Amino acid sequence: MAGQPGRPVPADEEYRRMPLVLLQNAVPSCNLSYLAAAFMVSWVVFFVYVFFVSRKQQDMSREITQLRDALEQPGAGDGD
Amino acid sequence: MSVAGSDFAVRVEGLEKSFGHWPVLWDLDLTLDWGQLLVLFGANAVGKTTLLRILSTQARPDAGTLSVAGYDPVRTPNAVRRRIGVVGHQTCLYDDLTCRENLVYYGRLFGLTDIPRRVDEAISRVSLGHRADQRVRTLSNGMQKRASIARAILHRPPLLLLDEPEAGLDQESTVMLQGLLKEWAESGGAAIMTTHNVDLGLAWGETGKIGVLADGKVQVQEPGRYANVAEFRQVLSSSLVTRQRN
Amino acid sequence: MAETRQTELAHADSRESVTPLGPVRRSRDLRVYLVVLGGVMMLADLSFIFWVAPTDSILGDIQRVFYFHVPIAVMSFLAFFVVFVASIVYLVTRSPAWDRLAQASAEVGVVFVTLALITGVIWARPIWGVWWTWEPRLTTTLILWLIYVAYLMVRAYAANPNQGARYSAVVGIVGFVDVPIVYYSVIWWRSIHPSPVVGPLAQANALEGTMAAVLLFSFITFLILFVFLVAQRMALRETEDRLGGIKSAMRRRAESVF
Amino acid sequence: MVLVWKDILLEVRSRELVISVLVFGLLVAVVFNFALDVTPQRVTAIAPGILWVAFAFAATMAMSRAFVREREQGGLEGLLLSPVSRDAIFLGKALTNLLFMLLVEMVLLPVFAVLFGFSAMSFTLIGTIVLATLGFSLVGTLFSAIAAQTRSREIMLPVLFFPVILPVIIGAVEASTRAIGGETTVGLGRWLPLLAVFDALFLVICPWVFSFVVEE
Repeated sequence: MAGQPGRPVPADEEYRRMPLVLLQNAVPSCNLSYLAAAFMVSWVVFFVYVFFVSRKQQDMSREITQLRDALEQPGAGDGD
Repeated sequence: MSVAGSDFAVRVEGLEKSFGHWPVLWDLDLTLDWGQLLVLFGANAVGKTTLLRILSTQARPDAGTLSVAGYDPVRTPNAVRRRIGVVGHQTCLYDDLTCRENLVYYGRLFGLTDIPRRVDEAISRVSLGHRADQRVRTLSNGMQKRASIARAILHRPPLLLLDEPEAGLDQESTVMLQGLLKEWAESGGAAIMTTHNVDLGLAWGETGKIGVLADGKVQVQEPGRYANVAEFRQVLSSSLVTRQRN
Repeated sequence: MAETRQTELAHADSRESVTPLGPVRRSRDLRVYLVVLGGVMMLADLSFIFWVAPTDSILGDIQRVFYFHVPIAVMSFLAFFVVFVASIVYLVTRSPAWDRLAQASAEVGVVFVTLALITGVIWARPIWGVWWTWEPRLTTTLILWLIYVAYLMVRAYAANPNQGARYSAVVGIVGFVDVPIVYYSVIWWRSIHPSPVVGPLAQANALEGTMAAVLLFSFITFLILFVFLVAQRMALRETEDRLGGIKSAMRRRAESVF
Repeated sequence: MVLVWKDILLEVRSRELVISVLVFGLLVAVVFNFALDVTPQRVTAIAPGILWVAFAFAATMAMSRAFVREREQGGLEGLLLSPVSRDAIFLGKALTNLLFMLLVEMVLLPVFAVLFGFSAMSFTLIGTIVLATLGFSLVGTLFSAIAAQTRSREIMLPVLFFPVILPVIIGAVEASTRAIGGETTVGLGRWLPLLAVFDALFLVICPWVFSFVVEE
């Protein structure tokens, strides 16, 4: 999986030394915004997913209860 | 025609089938003896085709025990396939091959010996001799249907399953088919056919059983129960009305 | 009349869960427990990531994405492994429970792998200077995403749910078997097409002790989150099936008797 | 095998499949020629890619056409009603697809060779084509059976087919690059086995899962 350490891949071998030089040219201080973005995106996606699943779950549970209620009323249970 | 080893042509107990949450058949019981013809009435979308597809190993039942020509269509499908002939809505013939080529192809799929003679027999049985070497594409619908019947009887199956075979057949072909089924039953075979056509079904069912598929199950009708033919016709016609479903 | 219907409905209902409320309530309790535990651990994990884990000397703060990115990616892999196993068991046994597991796990897996790609891209920008590089693990992850999106599509486009379950099981099996081959082919392909961009990662050198500990904690946190999501999704599918069961029982009743 | 005989006879009669796929393959070649501006210096780098893109697209088209033909008059239904094991049906269909694709490729290859100016006569190249096309036909036959039964079937086949077939495309392109470029065979020792492993794996899996696909 992307960017997983401790599991060196043969192909990576030849690049391993070069990046250190290049990376030191990058300025680490300005990348906090990227960090924030990554965390935000993760959280938003998780919450949206859970929200949709739960909402659908609730809708269906409600429908089940409605069907039950409809059937409990005498004479009203003709199956739609 | 070998019917040894099984007492019933078809025996179905507690068959259930649904497509997802759409129930089609439930608690369906059905028994058909050898030498019997069952005419099955039923409205559209009531499960006639599904029942035939299950019997012919094309669909898998959700529950129930089945025996078709003495074998279980789920566990030993190939044994069942060898013993049934199916005429469905589609002809199962290739447009760009001639009738004869189509039949030879199916004969080889069934591993028959003496294919040319069998093919000739089947073709003459459906009186298609003069057109046998034309491409299926060039034949009329009725003739294609006849070729399809020839395909179904090619391997001389003891059990025939016909799904609305009257569709597209002219008067002459219908008579031919009726004669064929009668002959089939007399020689110890069995057949199930579905139909929409009350007159036809009544005529064909005279020698056999008449059943109605509704409410997820088959109810076998005895004409004697009704006061006269007209009342019976009325009952059968009403079974063909498609009910409003939710 | 209404009473008989009701008993029949209760029957249709209870076929799914033997004692009507028991298992449902128990599974809900389990999910509540999971979400609370997961939430607490997630907060702890976040605090560890920001205050306990040392700032990477080379990469700077952005390296902290790593504690999210890697567990998410690994969980998606786990999810697809679950899909693979559940698909095989489903095809052999035809028990709907396994199909539910396969479906839930595939859907959660797609969510995870999407996040792995997004966080990967966000991480790549400041470090490699590009949003995307055809690096083996990224490429494999992208292919993985495509395969399992196809899995969900097959399920959605099938003619009926039974067919969808079988077809998607087939895709789940074929797709997973394909993954190692994709991985190796992409690695070999990459190794002969050196890209101008910096290759994979700078931290192949062993992780520092604290970092490893935080990463491990992150793994456990995401594992719990994963189990929760799958359980939640399966519960939804169970409700769907129960609703379907009730509706189909009602349809049977509604068929007027001939 | 009867199945292969029947399909070949059908094709001889109608000739629609091979011809349309051939034309399609040529179109891909021509379009890419303009899109990528192939100059003699870059031929070795680009031609294999174009070749395999054309072959892969042609393969999806051939497979979906082949299954549509089976469905038109219920030929597949008739096939499934005969007492032939599903494995044999799958292998028969896959073999037919393989033969058709090889036929198409054998015509396209010289045309490509002329258009892009490389030598097509190379045993490695032909071996690569056979191995890769086998992979195409195994996976393609399985997925076209699935796609044929679902809604929006035109899109389902490529969506299923391309991600799974990717290793074959990579392997085939790499192996062909070496074969065309006439370089040393370095690296071939890697790509041909990769294709072979892919074929072997799917030769086992596809017939097994196929029985579940045609169950209903």
